[in-house]
Amino acid sequence: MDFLSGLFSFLYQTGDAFAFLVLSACGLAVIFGMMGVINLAHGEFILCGAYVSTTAARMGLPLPLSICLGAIVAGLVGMLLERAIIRHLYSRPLDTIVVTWGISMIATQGTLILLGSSIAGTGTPFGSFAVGGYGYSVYRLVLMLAAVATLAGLWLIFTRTRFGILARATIQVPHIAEALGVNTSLIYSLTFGLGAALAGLCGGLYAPTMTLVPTMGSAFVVEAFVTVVVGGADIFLGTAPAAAILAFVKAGLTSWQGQLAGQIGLLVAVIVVIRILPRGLTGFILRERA
Amino acid sequence: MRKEVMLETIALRSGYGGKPVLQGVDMSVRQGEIVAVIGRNGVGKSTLMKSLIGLLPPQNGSVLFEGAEIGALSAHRRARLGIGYVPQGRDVFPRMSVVENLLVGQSIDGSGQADARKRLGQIYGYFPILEERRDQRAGTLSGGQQQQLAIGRVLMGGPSLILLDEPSEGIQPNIVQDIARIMVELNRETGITVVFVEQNLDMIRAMTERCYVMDKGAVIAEIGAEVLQDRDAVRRYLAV
Amino acid sequence: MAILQTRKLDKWFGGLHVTDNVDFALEQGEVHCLIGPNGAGKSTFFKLVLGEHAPSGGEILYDGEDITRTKSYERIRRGISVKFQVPGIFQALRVRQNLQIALQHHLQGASLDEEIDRLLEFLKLKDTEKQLAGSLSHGQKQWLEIGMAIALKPRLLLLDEPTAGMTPDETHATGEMVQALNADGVSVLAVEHDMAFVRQIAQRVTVLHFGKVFAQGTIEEIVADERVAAIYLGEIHA
Amino acid sequence: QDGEPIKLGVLEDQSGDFALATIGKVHGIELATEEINAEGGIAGRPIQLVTYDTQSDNRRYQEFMRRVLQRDKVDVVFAGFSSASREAYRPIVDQFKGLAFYNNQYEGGVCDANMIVTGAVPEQQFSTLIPYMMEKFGKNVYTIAADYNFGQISAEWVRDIVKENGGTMAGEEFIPLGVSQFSQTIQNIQKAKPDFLVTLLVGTAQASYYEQAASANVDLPMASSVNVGQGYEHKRFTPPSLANMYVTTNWIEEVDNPASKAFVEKWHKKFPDEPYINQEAENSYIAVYLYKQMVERAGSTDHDAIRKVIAEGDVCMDAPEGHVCIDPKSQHMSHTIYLAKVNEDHSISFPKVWDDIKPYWLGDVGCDLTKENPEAQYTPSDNPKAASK
Amino acid sequence: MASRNLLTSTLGLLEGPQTLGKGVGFWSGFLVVLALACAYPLFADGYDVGNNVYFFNWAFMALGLSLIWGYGGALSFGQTAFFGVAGYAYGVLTINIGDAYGLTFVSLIAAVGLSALFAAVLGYFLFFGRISGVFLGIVTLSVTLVLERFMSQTAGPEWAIGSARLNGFNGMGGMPSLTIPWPGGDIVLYPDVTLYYLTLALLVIVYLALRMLVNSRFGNVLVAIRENPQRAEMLGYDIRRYQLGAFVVGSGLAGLSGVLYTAWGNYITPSSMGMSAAALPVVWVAVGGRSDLTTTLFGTLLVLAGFQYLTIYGSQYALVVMGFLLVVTILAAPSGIFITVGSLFSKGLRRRLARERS
Ligand SMILES: Nc1ncnc2c1ncn2[C@@H]1O[C@H](COP(=O)(O)OP(=O)(O)OP(=O)(O)O)[C@@H](O)[C@H]1O
Ligand SMILES: Nc1ncnc2c1ncn2[C@@H]1O[C@H](COP(=O)(O)OP(=O)(O)OP(=O)(O)O)[C@@H](O)[C@H]1O
Ligand SMILES: NC(N)=O
Ligand SMILES: [Mg+2]
Ligand SMILES: [Mg+2]
Repeated sequence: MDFLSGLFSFLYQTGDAFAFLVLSACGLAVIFGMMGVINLAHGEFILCGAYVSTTAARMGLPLPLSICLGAIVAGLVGMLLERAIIRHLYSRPLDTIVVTWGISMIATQGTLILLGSSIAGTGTPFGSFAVGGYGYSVYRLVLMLAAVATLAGLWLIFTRTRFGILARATIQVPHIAEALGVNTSLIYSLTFGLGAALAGLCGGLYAPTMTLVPTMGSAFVVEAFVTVVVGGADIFLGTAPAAAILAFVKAGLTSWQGQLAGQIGLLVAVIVVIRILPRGLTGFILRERA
Repeated sequence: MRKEVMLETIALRSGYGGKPVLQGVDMSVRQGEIVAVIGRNGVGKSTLMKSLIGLLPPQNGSVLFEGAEIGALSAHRRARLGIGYVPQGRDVFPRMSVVENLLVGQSIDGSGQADARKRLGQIYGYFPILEERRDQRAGTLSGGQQQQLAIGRVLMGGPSLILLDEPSEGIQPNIVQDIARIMVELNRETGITVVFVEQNLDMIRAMTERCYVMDKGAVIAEIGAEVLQDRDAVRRYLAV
Repeated sequence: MAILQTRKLDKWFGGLHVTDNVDFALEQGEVHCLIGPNGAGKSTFFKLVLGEHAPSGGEILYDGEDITRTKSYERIRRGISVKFQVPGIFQALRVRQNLQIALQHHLQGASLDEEIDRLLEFLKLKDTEKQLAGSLSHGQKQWLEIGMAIALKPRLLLLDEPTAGMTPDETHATGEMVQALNADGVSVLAVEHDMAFVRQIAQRVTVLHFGKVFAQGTIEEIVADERVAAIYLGEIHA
Repeated sequence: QDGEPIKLGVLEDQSGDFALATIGKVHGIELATEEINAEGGIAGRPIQLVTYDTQSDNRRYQEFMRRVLQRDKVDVVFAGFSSASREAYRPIVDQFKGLAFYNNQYEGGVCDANMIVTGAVPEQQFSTLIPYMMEKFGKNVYTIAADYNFGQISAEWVRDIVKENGGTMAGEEFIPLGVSQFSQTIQNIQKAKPDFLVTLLVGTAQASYYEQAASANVDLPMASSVNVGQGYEHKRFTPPSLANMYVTTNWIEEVDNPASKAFVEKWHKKFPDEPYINQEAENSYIAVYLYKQMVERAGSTDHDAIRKVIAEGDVCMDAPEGHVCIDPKSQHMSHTIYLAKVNEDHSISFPKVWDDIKPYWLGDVGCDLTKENPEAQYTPSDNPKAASK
Repeated sequence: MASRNLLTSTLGLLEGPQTLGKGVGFWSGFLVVLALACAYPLFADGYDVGNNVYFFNWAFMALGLSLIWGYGGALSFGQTAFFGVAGYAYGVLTINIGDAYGLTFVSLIAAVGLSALFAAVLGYFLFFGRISGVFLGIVTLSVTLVLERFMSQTAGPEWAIGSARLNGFNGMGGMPSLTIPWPGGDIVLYPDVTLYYLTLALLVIVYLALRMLVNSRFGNVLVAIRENPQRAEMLGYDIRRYQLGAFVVGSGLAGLSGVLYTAWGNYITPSSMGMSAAALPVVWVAVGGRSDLTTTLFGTLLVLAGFQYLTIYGSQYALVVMGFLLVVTILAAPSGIFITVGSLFSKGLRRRLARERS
């Protein structure tokens, strides 16, 4: 019994870290992993999702709908930004660092100016359950499920739908996709919008568990980038195992040596994995399969 | 039985940034015709093809497709009119599988899934290696395999006009012959119009009776079957 | 003596046996053509010789020395040089700088400039010397890459489809260049699908098929071989 | 001289991570300044504010501290929220022999004659809070603290006080700044089964702890020296995630006395959008009045003259929180300490108030700015007394 | 004779295909700018002089990043790691050995050396492990974040090296400024005129030396690696060595920035290795135009001064305006602000711009 509750606890912690990494990373996996746009404003899309969903929930919309609304608004904002700014930069992806950094500054400070230094939260729904004498949050199980569902959904979209195929084609060789009749400009908008919406979804999902302040996005950014990059070129192959490995390391070290060890361990794991697999996990998986 | 003019350029000028390459190209291709474009390195053949499909905006002059001006249309709109383009250097989507590459080509006519299966079967018939390597990432195909994929890809969209930029490049001799045969067959069966840039005289001869010669960004001659039969005559056109 | 030799050279990509126990020898001073169907493993063979890919088995000898584990750049320094199938040039640098980077190994100062000029002339790229290499036409890129390969003054030159996209005259000129280099003692191994070119330069031809040596001999012997015609050449050359 | 404005530099974070807690500090200074100027200024000289937004960035403190001292030539500067920002600018203040007010609660220990500190320090917040909690809830204590100077030193204080009072530490955990996920920490706490929890969490990310702990049903009394008073979490979070938390603060806007009520009222009149007036806002407000008093008594803004006034030991005033005085040895301030309790519905009650708690610790360990100026920061393990032992 | 040849050919490297600006026009411009910079303290007050020294401090890190990223194509997101290591090293050394006898300068050299050594070890691990592209960016970022998180928790008394307390997140202070030994009283280089000239001299030396480096054979190869590493290797270059070389030099310069910054403000903090600190050099370099030393240098100074100006006068809108300016600059000036603006006036730049646009 003690062993079982210990095991449950470890799985819960790993699953919790996994959910955080996956949900943080998914939007970035699309925008950075697929489109090559180094999106330093990723955290601000998360912020957008969190603020919109919280506001909607406080106005009485049911939480699941509020979260979807957060994702949708973030997605629309993403499409708008893509149209206005990002699309001019596909040929020089490195410049997106500066632009998205600028966007992030505008968004964070703009939020502070317009909405003040914080907004009230909604509280975490669903309460708790107990295993082996410890209380656990039910909502965090929901987050884990949401992470798995998001991964599956993305995989389906990108490998099983026509949009997914056209999106990947557009991003790999845009001018040829265009010459083959693909409306690449629409595809770019939709893809960027999808990435932004996923970030918004992350924000909406985590909003009930966090402090809502204009700088809250920064809590996600490093983890997101690290997960996507460790995953490697093929985000659908790479992101899930990357998140799993990093979550395992982080949860293990955190429970063994505390939060600092978990944080540093995560980063060291990143360095080690990339050193062993210089093309990320994807490179490794593909070599095994090909 | 004169057929309608399908594709026509009038004093077409285009180029890269400030640098003009095409200096007023006039050509005209009739429905159901197969026409070759030849010329030395760097005279602007690929530039012409890119201007036809719309990857380069015209700086001047016009491009007419089935009588309508298409010079202002973006590439994907032109493609959807039924123009297929096989670029020089193949440009397959490297991190997508062979089938996925083929499916992208469908956008030319935006057809549905049912049709896709039939077309795939047809293309696998032309290029059996593509079926064999259906799930291999295109970037790891050999050069010639990629070229076959690039050709198969536009055929997926069932275009009515196809622009081929050096289709024989990197392809083994017997498949070059196959490709020439396939094009001629398709042309006969479906009436597809073909404009192709090529250096391989055997392929040119196998496919067409009419050929534009380009130099310094302009069409300098148009030659017919008799001249094409004469290797040395063609060479003279291509010499400096 | 063989300048390049492989013994039981083997390469797998996952389940695909791309190079299958290849025993091959290129004699010193020889011009040798490697032909074979698409996907036969010709380019892969080059990449193995250059150390781009690590072989799954077997060994590679250069000048009698085992170079199977030697680093790529070290192989180049020992006198191997290559033009790839897909042109590999420095796209954002000017044509002149491309050549300079190749030539600065053994030249500097005024003699470097002279040699660059000479090469540009020879490659018919003089007009484009200030252009970015990425803006060259496909054929011009091929020339440039050939130029970079020979600028290294190699003892063994590997050419992967050097004449793709060239007019017959240009192809012929390339053949003459190869012969000139060969006359200076450079050994050449070329992959080509253009039989006219193979005819022009090859002293010996090896046919690769499914990663194995399928046939070997003079061009006449190969062209006469019905099996080669069946898998590769088709009716025109038969 | 006469009628010339007195320049008061203000370096506070109006944007970035800390803005939440510090915008109010600027407002406090502005409010006091307005009042003082309306009454004729300091000895007839109006106060002129020179304000820069330091953007929660230590480098901006360095840039602007040089600017206010060298270019704007301010007479005094009120600067800094995080201790790191204070340490960033302190060498510059020392170099130019400036005079800086640090109006923030912190880990304590700054022994520097060029600094005056009006915020609360550990001996004021912990020697009151911890014994109270131990008596009320039990002697087994668990601390979670931000993993940096403030958290570590505060945790050391808690540990020492728990020991002195015969209690035990059920556990101690340090959380790196910026961490926002607490599942493991929550479990560790549940495993240790303490009688109460001391939370020394800093920054907006770490505040996420409360919501997460509540949803995992961690039902423990909590004690803190930073929350509520600084980050007004009870206003921002949904009840009852902060219920049963006890905080020692030298003032918050719920403090229920006439002076305090009047203060809150005039504040909200001037800044109707202020979400909350926290203790640092009040400290900043007080500081302007204290400075006024010092200058008027010294007859000039000269630092040596001001320090002579401080040395007299009676720079005191009646503030919204109660009577406060500047301690000559440490140049820190005595405080009225309120024990604020967060109820189920996140309303606040005050079970206990301690009057006039002095900032005695620095003096005890050998800091005496009336005699010498080491320009240093001492810690419980690193101070003249510890060294001489 | 031979040595003279060597000299002229070395000086010849001051201009070349890898750097903007050549000929009499450019160098007279250079001298004018230099003269203005030298005369500046005569007209400016102490604050401005010291503030400019502060701006100069960062320029070294930017130039180093330009070498690594702009020229070598390796985006290091962790230059601040070397900045921090050198800053802390300077602090630890000087606090322990003091500031007499020019020991601060010994410490400066040792600290820069230490950061270069650290870069050599890390770079060996990275480049010889064939890590490139975004992977390199993330690994370097991770390294700097590890250092930041580690240093943040060193508040306790056990974290001391000799008599130097690391002092955690609050940062390490109390190290002396650079000090020149002088008969009759050492000269302490506070952020003032003497420090200004010293830093300016260093900056000019580093700038010119880097120009020579990138126009040399080494620079050619570095640029070649950026364009096509596989081709560069197939020309017989051991690309890993060249990348490592650039990385060590560039990181050493980041280290120099770290030392100068630490000595300037007598303070170094873990947050100088954090996420937002790490992004800043990338922003400076990109705004100016990363693939040229001159534009990098001026871009960095422009962004630093511009942002400070905005912060002074922009109140809480400063960050919004900065963000807006960054976005507009990058959109309107694809090859960096200087090349784009310069191309309005100069034909050469116009051509370069057209090239980069296409
Ligand atoms: N992207 C580009 N930017 C600038 N100039 C270019 C670009 N692409 C091609 N050019 C120039 O345009 C001219 C024509 O090139 P094009 O590719 O059309 O030649 P081509 O006839 O197809 O030659 P090849 O037979 O070698 O493929 C050449 O001089 C080339 O240098
Ligand atoms: N990285 C890889 N992963 C998987 N398969 C590969 C990889 N590289 C090459 N192949 C396969 O190995 C085979 C040999 O390829 P290679 O490029 O050597 O052929 P080739 O003889 O040069 O053909 P071509 O004449 O078309 O250039 C092909 O079937 C190709 O699909
Ligand atoms: N001073 C503080 N709370 O850092
Ligand atoms: Mg071409
Ligand atoms: Mg090949």
